[in-house]
Amino acid sequence: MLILECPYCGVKAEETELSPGGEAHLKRFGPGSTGEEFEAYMFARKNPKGVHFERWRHAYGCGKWFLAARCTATLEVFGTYSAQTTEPPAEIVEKIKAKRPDWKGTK
Amino acid sequence: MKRYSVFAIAREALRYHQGWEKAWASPAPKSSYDAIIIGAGGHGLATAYYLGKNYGITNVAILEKGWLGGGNTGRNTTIIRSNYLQDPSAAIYNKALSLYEDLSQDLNYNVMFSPRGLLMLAQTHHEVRGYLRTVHANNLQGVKTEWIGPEKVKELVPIINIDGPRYPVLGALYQARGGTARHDAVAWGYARACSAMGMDIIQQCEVTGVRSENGQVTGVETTKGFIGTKKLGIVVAGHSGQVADMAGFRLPVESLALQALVSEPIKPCMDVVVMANTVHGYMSQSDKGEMVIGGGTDGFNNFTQRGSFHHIEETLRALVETFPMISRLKMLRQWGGIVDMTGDRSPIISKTPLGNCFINCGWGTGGFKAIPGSGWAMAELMAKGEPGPLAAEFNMWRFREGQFIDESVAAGVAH
Amino acid sequence: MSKVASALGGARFDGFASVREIGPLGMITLRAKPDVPGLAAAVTAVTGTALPAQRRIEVAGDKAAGWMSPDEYLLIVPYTEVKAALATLAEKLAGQHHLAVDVSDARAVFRIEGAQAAEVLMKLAPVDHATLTPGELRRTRVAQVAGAFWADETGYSLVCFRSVASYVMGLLSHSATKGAELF
Amino acid sequence: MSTRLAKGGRLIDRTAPCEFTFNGKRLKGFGGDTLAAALLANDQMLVGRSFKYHRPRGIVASGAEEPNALVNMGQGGRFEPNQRTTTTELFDGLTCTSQNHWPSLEFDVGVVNNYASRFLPAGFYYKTFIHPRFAWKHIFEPVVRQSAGLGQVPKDRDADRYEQAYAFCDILVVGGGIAGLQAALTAAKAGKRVWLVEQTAHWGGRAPVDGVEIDGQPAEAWVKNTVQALEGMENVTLRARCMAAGSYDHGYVLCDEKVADHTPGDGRPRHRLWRLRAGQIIAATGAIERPLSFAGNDIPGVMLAAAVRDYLINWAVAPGDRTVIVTNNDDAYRTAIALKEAGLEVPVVLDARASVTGELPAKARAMGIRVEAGKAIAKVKGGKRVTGVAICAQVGQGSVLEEIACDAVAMSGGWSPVVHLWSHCGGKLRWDEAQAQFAPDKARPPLNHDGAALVVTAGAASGVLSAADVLLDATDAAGGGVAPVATAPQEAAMEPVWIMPQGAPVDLRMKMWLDYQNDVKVSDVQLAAREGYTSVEHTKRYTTLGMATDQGKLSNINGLAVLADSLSAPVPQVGTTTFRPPYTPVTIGALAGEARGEIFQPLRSTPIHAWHLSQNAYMEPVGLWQRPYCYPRAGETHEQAVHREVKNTRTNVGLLDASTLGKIIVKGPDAGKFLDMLYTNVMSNLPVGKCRYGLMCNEQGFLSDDGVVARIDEDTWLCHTTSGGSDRIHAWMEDWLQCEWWDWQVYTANVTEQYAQIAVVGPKARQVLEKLGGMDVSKETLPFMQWADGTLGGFNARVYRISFSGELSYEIAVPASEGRAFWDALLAAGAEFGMMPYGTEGLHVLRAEKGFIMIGDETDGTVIPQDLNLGWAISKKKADYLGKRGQERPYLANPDRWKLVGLETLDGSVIPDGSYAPAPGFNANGQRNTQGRVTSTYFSPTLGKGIAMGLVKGGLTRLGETIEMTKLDGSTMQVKIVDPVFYDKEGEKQNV
Repeated sequence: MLILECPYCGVKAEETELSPGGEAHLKRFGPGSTGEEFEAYMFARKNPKGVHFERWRHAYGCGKWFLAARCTATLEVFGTYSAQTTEPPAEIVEKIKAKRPDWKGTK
Repeated sequence: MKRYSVFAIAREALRYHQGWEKAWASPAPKSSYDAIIIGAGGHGLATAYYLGKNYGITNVAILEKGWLGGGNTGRNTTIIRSNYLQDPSAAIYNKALSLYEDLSQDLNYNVMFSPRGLLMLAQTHHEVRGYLRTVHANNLQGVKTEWIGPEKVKELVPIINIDGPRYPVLGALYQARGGTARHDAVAWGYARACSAMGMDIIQQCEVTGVRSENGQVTGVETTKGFIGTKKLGIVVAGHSGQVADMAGFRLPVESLALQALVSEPIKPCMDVVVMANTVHGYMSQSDKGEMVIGGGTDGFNNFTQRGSFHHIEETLRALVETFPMISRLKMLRQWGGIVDMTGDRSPIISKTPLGNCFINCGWGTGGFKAIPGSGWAMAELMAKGEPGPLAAEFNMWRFREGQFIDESVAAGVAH
Repeated sequence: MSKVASALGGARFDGFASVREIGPLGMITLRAKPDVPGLAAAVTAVTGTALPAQRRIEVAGDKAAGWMSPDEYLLIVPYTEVKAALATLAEKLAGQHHLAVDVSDARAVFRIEGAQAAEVLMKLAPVDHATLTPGELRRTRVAQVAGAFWADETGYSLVCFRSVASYVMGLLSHSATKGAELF
Repeated sequence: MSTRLAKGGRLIDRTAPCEFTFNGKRLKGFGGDTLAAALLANDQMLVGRSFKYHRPRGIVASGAEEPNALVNMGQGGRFEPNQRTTTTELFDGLTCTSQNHWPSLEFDVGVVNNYASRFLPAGFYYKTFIHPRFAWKHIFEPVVRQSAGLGQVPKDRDADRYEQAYAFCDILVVGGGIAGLQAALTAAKAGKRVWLVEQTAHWGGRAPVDGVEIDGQPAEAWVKNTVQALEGMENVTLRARCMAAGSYDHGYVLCDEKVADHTPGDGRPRHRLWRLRAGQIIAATGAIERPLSFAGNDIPGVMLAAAVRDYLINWAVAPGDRTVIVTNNDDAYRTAIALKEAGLEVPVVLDARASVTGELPAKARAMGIRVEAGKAIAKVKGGKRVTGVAICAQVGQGSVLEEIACDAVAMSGGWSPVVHLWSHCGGKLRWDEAQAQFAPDKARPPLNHDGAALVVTAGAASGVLSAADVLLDATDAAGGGVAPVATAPQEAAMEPVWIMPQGAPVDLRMKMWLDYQNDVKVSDVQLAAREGYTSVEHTKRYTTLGMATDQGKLSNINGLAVLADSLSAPVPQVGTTTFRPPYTPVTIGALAGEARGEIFQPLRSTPIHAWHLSQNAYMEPVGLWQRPYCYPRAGETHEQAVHREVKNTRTNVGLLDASTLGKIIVKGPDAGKFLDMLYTNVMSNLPVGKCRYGLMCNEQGFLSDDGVVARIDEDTWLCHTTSGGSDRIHAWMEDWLQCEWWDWQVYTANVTEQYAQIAVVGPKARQVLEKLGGMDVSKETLPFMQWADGTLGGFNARVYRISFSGELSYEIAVPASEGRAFWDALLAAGAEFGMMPYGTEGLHVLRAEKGFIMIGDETDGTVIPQDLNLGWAISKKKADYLGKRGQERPYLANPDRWKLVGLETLDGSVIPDGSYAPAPGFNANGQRNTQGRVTSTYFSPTLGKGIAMGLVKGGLTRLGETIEMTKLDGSTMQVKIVDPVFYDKEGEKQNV
């Protein structure tokens, strides 16, 4: 039963107020893209056992999508941040590196 | 292997059961094998078993990082059915069901397959149409199912409330051949049979790397050292992506928690399996008398084998509405497992970018019921290097091509 | 008889706290970013309040302005004044990217009152009441549906969608039943 | 015999007598009794039968760990099986019966299993019942099931109500013993928001029973003062009768408060499930005493030593007149001393330790109690109750040295910390050699959301047992401070004893019970080890050790130790099984909470709902909405009603409550561009005042929703969605706007519920509106596929000239608050034109007659618009729209895909729902090939014959062909492929 703080309204929302939305920072591939690109966009998820960047919507609150950095093995949350970004903010990356020295990064 | 029978029990009883031999051996790994299967769950063991039985390949090791049968094989709700809508699903699940029917005799191990019948309740008109579609499809697939009315449902399940105000029971898809089996026994029975064929089941042996040259696997690094192999099968539901990563390819799979629970045992009251998909709950009664209950998956990636409790509550609300008597039973134990979810919720039994490496994963919430069929098809793939008809459509590239095997289409029923 | 009917026609339940369906209230969903020029003035013109800050609701008599999200406000005015309020907004925000729509009829509004009114909500919403400050508008889940509530001196106002009004009334009544006090 | 003493009993109220019945026998107890205490007070030693062998079972414990004493309790809507008597508070009028026997508790046929037990070892069923194949299902399994199962099945609907509540705190302390009280006090004094929960009705735990002194006063007094102090603090909440069932991630803890179990029917909720969210959990959950494994340790009258002491001191009940004590530690001597002080006989204390030196044994000896060091029980004598013990040396094989008559045996094998809450979220354990116990490894706690420790343990749950250490540990756990000083006698070290005697031969080991309820014996665990089921999880599952309703609270550690011994491995190497919630079983009604009956699920209703009900409409769920399926009149079947409604709509005028249709406003400078991405066709060029039908696909390319879009003004569009789709589509829009195109200037608002939307449909529709009066609804002013604002009958209305039936049709939106009044006005105006309401099924028939597709019927998540001949609604000019790339994939672009056609039987009958069209031959898996299927099939009252739509390979290129389609009975019927538009192909009726 996760708690994630919505970066838009500041509410420490519990999981039942949120909707999960899968992996974050996916790049959309539309017409003209290759089969591999489209597959990567739609299906081939990183699914790491460890640090995961993911989408959540504060569905029963302010309605905004936001992003979270979370460990899928311990459920530790490193931080939440705006959905209007294509990569995790530097301070969250730093925090993860401090807590998970073995982490291989976002790629 | 000494055969099990009532006579063997009697003989052993006279000497206080001191003479039973080990159900399976626990050898140290050899330096190499003709085939290695990673994962000694039901699917991995069944793959090994049919490799030996159908193809005579017995120089096989099954590597298990924990204890055999300790993953999803040992933590599911034991439902067995084959009333699937799509042809490829119906084929493999029906193969599994047919094998289950003879499995106790085949393995000389009572897996307690209990074809007590299985009902999928239709509680909206939309669901009625969906299940009727399934009956028509099943008839053409050679899968015997039928549509039954609410009165017949009540007759089969006296404890059900068929005229609930919100979701009355409008009928059900009924598969009389469906039922349950004892999940642990399936793994143990296969393990004993594999061991008897001379295969090595190596527990507490975690694979830490896959070594390959020129697009061919040469062996695996493990916590018990390097083990060479001519073929590799990856059958590790819940960690498929991690092992695929070691082999250098990515899978269209995500790992989610799926939960189940049992009530305290009561005297027999429900002799069929009931699934209520509109309200997301299913229930059967174990031979011990516990009501075995399952629901839906969590929505986020998770490797902890612990789900979120509100899903248990949702399931129980729905089942209390459907079976009012369970309100005064008590939840004895709840647990979670990690399931692989693919883009169409159907499995992958496939070749991989590595020539002699094969993968079996993505069974979602429907793995247990498929075990014998999955092992059969995976063994064929590993032995021949090409999929047979059972596995042909379950290749890992189908998503890119847009070839979906989507079971949720009829009435929102996933596996 | 007025042709205007609230969702439950003013249903009421008296338990350890009282529950009343009130309304219809005039409500406007105003979507605009806070930095839109003239936004604060437009809101003040309609509700007589300041533009609410994050999670706040500013109340002035029978009017109010609540913060719903970084680009959404809930404006409350008497039911009959909605049309005029929309016209005011259109005028004041002309040329600015915004959206203002009447949602008065899409909502049901409840009052929960009594010394232990908070306990009724504690049974339904995963909200830590100790962290709420006066004048905070909390959007949350009320059992199985979305809702929002805020407190004043005499109790709570709770807003939900109109279509689930009878469900919410059922929840509130069950929760407020005498003998089911939490503390 | 087991009796109530004339004096004493710190928890009972002798002025409050209670009557209750057990198996119909009327018995007496006192307020404050547990049911178990009251049964023992009435000499009811035999209380049930075991699971497998149907062995006689008596009360063995005094708390949540009790495996045996479960009863069927209550009647009718308050019947509940498997009630644990040791945690059930007695009340006047309680009724209960014993379980798992036939025909009676005293004489049970099932006990035949006991005599055959030698043939029924662990896992015997895996090895037998294999042949013949049918026999398991039809013969063996029914017998197995009937003899298992414990309690009876509830028959009636639950008469009680339940509720749930959320609470939040900094520190949740679980356990109201001295450790919990001290931890709560320490945290509270530090200013923390504290909750303290205790599963029983009483505070203080074991300390008052064990005669502990704290800060110079009796524990009882310290407990009272501390509770008082806590009750006086604003930042503290105390709850008794509240069991912390499980700890979950991020500090979520479920606590089951048994509000009214002891006062049934008093109007309060029976249970309240607290969903607590704690910053940190302090588990002060104590420890549980372990049984000793000696032959006959399951005979009624053999009890845990501390339980005997509890019954004596708390409830003034003596389980026996002559109680033999058997132990491997000093604590059990407290029981000997307490019994002796109460004037009862303790013939001997058998201490397995070779040397017995502690203060408590010294005191016992001084009281004249015979203490035998290095001795053990070879065997307990008796059947349905204890009659004596045979004594032997602990070392050796059990040669009997002496027999002693007794009627109770109090055993103590040491203590195991209750680590459930620590372990639920992954806290690790360490093996404490000195106490022979698994205790929390404080270096490896379960983790919270921030990576800090989620749980800390306090007191006995940490593995510390002396009262002084308990208080120190509890103070530390809560952040530190000055701990009160407890004094108690110094205890000598315990010695692990896993089998008694040490060299017991197999015939004795087959009579040493580990799991009393599931009948797992020492020999069974040894058999599992011998057969290779050596992982602790294998052993558990093979033998069923620890899988009973007590979840191994008594049996697990003893079983692990036996397994370790069999494998010649140290205990910690064997490890433990996983601890799973709940700590003790939780009533399912409490987990379902308030959600039953009317508030089981939200039911969404339109403003006209009450009218539908008043007309006896047959309602159907559409998502969470309830919509009228049809409005049957007296004597009509549903089918007849639908036919009447359809015909009337075609010939006169029909009225449909379409309020559930989704309505989403999309506005902004980039709204047109946005809608062009969302819909497959172009919406940006839709003129103001006009309507256009549009399709939405997901990124896979599969059709996901459809509806009519209206251009409201230069930068505003209104998008209609399907009834089930409004929330989903609105969320879908917001997803793209927030996460992909966040620089686009577009706002959306879901205004679905703002409007009551009513369709007036049929040749006389215009006449009805004209009768109402108001705006001009003529063809010229308001032609097909346009909309206009105006008034009708004095109502402000927005009128759309759109049609889902092929008839002249107006969809009219008025504010929801006026919806019912407007509906009534329409009914009044329409009366003279023969207007009738129609329901969703009529709607479906009308649209099917016109060949209009329905999301959910023609689509199922795998259908693309091209399959439905909707290519005209897919823009060829647009470079991109959601789903376009997906549709370019080979399987979706394949010309052989099944495509939409009309279908008709040759005889006018109706094609069955779900029917498939077989094709010649079989596939590689032996399945019949197929070439299509029906998607919608109805009897058309307008045409007087069956009509259908379907997806068929080749689609409309096969017009006129006849194919076979399946019937439910397995046979097939002849079906002709026709145009899917069955009615008014030219559209003359709607465009008037």
